[in-house]
Amino acid sequence: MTTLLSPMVLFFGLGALAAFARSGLTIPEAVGKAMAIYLMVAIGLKGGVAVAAEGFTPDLALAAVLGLTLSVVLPLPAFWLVRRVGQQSAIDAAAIAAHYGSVSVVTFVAGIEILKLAGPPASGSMIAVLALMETPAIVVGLLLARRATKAGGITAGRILHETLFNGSVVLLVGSFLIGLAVGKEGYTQIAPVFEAGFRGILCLFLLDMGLIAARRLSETRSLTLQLTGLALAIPIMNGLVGTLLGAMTGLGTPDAAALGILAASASYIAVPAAMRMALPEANSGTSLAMSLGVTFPFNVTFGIPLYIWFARSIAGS
Amino acid sequence: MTTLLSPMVLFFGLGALAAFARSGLTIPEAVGKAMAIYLMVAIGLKGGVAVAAEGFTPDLALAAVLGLTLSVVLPLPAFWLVRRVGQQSAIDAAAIAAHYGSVSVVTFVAGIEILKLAGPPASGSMIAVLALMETPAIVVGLLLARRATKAGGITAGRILHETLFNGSVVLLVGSFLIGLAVGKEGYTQIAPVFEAGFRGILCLFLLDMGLIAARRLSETRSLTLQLTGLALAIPIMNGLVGTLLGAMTGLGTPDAAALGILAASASYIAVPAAMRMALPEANSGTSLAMSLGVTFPFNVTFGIPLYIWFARSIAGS
Amino acid sequence: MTTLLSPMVLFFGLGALAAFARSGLTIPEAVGKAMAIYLMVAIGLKGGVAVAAEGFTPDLALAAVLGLTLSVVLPLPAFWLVRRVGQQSAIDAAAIAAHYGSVSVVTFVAGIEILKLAGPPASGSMIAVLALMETPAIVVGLLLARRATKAGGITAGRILHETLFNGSVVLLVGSFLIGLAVGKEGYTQIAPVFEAGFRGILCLFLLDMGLIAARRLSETRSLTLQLTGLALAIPIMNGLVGTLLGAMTGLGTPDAAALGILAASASYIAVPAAMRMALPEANSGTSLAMSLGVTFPFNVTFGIPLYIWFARSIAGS
Amino acid sequence: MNASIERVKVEILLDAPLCDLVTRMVEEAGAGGYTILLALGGSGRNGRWREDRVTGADTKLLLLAVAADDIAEAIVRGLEPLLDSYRLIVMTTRVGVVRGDKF
Amino acid sequence: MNASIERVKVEILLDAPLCDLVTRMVEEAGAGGYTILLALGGSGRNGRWREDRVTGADTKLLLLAVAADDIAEAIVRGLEPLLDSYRLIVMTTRVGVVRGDKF
Amino acid sequence: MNASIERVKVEILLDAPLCDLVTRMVEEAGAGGYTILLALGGSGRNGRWREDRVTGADTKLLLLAVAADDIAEAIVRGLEPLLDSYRLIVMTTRVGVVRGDKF
Ligand SMILES: Nc1ncnc2c1ncn2[C@@H]1O[C@H](COP(=O)(O)O)[C@@H](O)[C@H]1O
Ligand SMILES: Nc1ncnc2c1ncn2[C@@H]1O[C@H](COP(=O)(O)O)[C@@H](O)[C@H]1O
Ligand SMILES: Nc1ncnc2c1ncn2[C@@H]1O[C@H](COP(=O)(O)O)[C@@H](O)[C@H]1O
Ligand code: NA
Ligand code: NA
Ligand code: NA
Repeated sequence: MTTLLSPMVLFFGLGALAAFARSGLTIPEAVGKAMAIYLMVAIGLKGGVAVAAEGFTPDLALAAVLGLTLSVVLPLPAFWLVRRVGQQSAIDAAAIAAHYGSVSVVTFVAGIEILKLAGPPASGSMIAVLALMETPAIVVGLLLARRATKAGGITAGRILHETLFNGSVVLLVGSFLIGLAVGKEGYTQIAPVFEAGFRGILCLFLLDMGLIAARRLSETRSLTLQLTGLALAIPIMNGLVGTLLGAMTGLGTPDAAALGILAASASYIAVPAAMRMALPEANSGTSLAMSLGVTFPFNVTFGIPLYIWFARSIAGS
Repeated sequence: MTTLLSPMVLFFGLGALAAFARSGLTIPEAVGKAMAIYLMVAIGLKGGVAVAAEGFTPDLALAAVLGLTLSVVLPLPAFWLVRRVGQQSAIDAAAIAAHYGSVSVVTFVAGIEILKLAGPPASGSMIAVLALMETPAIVVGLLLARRATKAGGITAGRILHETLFNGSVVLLVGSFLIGLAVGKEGYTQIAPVFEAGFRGILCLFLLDMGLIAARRLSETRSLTLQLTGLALAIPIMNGLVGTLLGAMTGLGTPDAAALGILAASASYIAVPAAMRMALPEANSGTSLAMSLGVTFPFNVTFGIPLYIWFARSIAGS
Repeated sequence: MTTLLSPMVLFFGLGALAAFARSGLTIPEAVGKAMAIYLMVAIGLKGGVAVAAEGFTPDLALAAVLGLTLSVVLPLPAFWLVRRVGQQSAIDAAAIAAHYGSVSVVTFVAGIEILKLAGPPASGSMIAVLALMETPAIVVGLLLARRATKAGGITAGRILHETLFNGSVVLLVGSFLIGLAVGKEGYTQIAPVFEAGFRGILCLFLLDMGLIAARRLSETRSLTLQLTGLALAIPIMNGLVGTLLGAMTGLGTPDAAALGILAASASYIAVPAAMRMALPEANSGTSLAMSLGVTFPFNVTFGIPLYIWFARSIAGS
Repeated sequence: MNASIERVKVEILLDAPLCDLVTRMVEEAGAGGYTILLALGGSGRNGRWREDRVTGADTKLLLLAVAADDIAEAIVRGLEPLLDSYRLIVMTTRVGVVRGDKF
Repeated sequence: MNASIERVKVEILLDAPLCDLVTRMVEEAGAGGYTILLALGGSGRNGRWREDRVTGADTKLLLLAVAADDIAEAIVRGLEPLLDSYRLIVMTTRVGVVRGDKF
Repeated sequence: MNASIERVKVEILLDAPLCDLVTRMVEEAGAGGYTILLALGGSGRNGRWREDRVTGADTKLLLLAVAADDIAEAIVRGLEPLLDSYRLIVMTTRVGVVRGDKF
């Protein structure tokens, strides 16, 4: 599979190898954050400019409804599996389920690039779907934990606010709207930074992610065989369901693949922060080891090509 | 007004909105500093390369004299207004006056770009004027405070040194001289980074500035209605005076506008640091809330277009 | 000499001047590290892509053998000189000798660029030689210190691991292999960041290095006149020996110059870290003041042009 | 040290997402101020962590507030319900301060 | 702790622009060394602040010097004139140190 | 402070390259955890240094571990052989902690 030899995946692998070899290589946190901000602004802008050109299509509304539905529904089987197969407490299972219902921006960006390398790209409006899918799973997770989130005086409203206005949502949505407002002509004047630089920066960012994911994996103490299995099975299941749903309801093939990638991706930024406040008793080590240590690397290497292949197979049939 | 819809202003607005919505979005300090360094080196280089091509013109000498004069004179009405209208102590008023006599590099850079979008650009030598205007107002401010700056053994010489050799002056002047030395051919080999990237980076930097200015505004405790009014009135007054002075003495229209932008801009980096040492009793919260929280956003959104419009109106009349 | 007026050298000088003038200019550590990572990835990738095109030539094997030999042999005269002329203890002399046997990535990168400005470039495979030369001198240095490295339970294996897998070796070798794997076509998609940006970033990085080297020099307390002399004499000697060896054994002129630059360069990242663990009694102030404060600036300004001139002179004779 | 008055330094090690909550509680207990430092890494029952995580969720901060005895006690008492669920670490030390009237 | 000797840890919270001045005074008081940490944010009578300000003017640092009693006292006495105008916070704590001869 | 138990706070100032070694020793001494802060600069017998060095070799860290008396003593004893050659600084302070059972 040629995507495995793309520079992006190779840099991810280099980072992981460096971490496993206990190399001294580290990328300062400020630099990692800077790259993440750059990627989110770039992807938001491009999405907005694309939608400014395409206009709001019925497909966008459809994709939005599908995304929201998935984000609400997908935590349920994940919760059940983590309780039964993973043998976790209700609170831990709820926290993990929220991670898998929500999405990972980086997985999405990597997926969009791999899609583009392999054929027609997803439409710009999928960025809006990405933003819509960040939050609902958190609410579902809290409901699954069957408790009012009032620990230490933190109200549900507070947590909702933190999640809706977390940095990545604001950046994505804001840049999307700016792209929409300035359109192609306005974008041209600032495009060099966001166009020419994009893939190179993504490589360096994935190098960092490889380091971080592998370190998370090797420092964790709470990952059982069952949980590792689930961290592979749940994204595959979610990815195939997302892709299928997109294809069946009439999204184009690339958009169906993108929806699959979103469904398969697991949050490791927004959801952990929300859970740390709302479900402090949940073991954040377990959920992060699963989403960041296992699911993320799997998606970047094998998962994304699988969902793309699946989307094409359905379309071709 | 089309400049309000330029990506730069929109990103500034996004940052401000994110801060007011109490979003978790932050840009690491190291990254903000890196962007500031990049912008100063880029603008210094470009100025130097431009002057290497244009040669030293009488206009440059004229602009330098005008800039120095403004930086010495403008603190005086500001001091008077802040004492009378703003009801501040002499020391606080002196510190605030120094902020308004000095200049803001970021306002200048934003102004230069907005000028360029709207018509003929300012000449490269205005960067030298910018550097000249950083320091004199500090000295005037200290004289206005009517006290020898000897608090805690800090001598006047020490403060002057700190101000003359502060990071941004060194970077601007140094890069200007390097640009002058290497000229167009030498610049070509390093130009891609400083040319193609410039506006995109400026967008990201203004996003950060929006966050910072809005946070400053919402966390301040010392901003009265009168001070807010002055933080709008003083830059308008200074901007119009600077533009008029430039136009009357025969600077070209873009350079007169640039001089107005410099006069209108208020320092929020070099002067606060100098005041912290020389006038520690002055309330730095007040002066920063005015210059960074009110004047800077005003200039970036409404002020700069106003001064440009004014320069053109005079020229056209 | 035109290279002294290249923007890279001028920015290095600006940084040094800013530090000597006790300017407040600082570049955040995270940003310096980010630029170093960028430069190492870029140079590794380019090297790998070049070797993918050129193929593994006998010249590469020859250069590798020469580099390894130099790294093992060069610490010996340095040790002897530092003991006799520099009057240092055996342990300090061994630590210093290790610095001079090993290499500096930044000196190499600056050298490669100056070579390129001046004529035909060095071949991509010299990056592999750079990586090979980082470690052996450390082992020789420890042998020269004539003691088992078991201070505080740190084993020799541990130190070797730390050195072989230190961040810069991993980045250089890893990027080199990725460049080799993806070849020219794979590289094209990520090239803009690593090509267009390279020299501009190198300028900013050398600005930072100028600051750091000059501060190191002005804050040191242990640099005698003799040691300063050695910090100039050893690189000149090593540089000429390396160039001569390359030319005599039949490396092309640019590669001979590159080998000279490697031999002349002194480590200031990998070796100090290794010595801090293995020879904690050694005075790290002395060795860093020599390699970073004296040798590095000398090489960037005068040394590199000297070794290039020498390589050309031999070839022309 | 003659000019020095005894006060209590309260040090709280906390997760970054809790920063707003904890600072609000410190202010409500009556502290005149506080200062926050960033932790770079650490280790505890939940394993090792370092700062260079993308996931800011487990960045740790060290909050430090100098206060009079009664206010320090109020801070600690206020935090007590959070200690177990949020795994905070709270330390108190007697320190000498100058300008003691300030706290 | 048997091997341990009592010394004084002086902690000074200061604004970044004052760093040169304060370190000079600490050295003049006879301290053998000091270490500086960066503060990330805080709150006091002048409102809240965080590190991600462009304006380095209100970055705060925490300087920490371990010293013998007399030197610690000299440090504190030397700083006293600055305390009010520069709004420094100075804390002293008795600590046990090993290698006490060093300080 | 009624709910508070006395423990020892051990603070170790160390060079970054020694971090792995020292944390291993702290863990072996039985400490339940530790936290690391980054130092920004300092000065000692070997001159001044600041964090913005490329050469991470002289970045300094401040490790902080709260522990029961016997464990704190074990930490200090374990480090003693390293103190001189690696120029570590080790401080111990008695602190009050809540959740004392944790340490
Ligand atoms: N009681 C306190 N404990 C710890 N830090 C404080 C305290 N009071 C003030 N500070 C710090 O000192 C800075 C300036 O305080 P102030 O002069 O009161 O505005 C604050 O922003 C805090 O970082
Ligand atoms: N008395 C002290 N108090 C606090 N930190 C110190 C002290 N002495 C040394 N240090 C720190 O330890 C580092 C190494 O000290 P030295 O081994 O004396 O060069 C210095 O750079 C300081 O950061
Ligand atoms: N005894 C301790 N001393 C200092 N820091 C600690 C200690 N125990 C835990 N920590 C810090 O608190 C964090 C969470 O601890 P834990 O809840 O035990 O995983 C750790 O990662 C450490 O940074
Ligand atoms: Na998902
Ligand atoms: Na002004
Ligand atoms: Na060498």
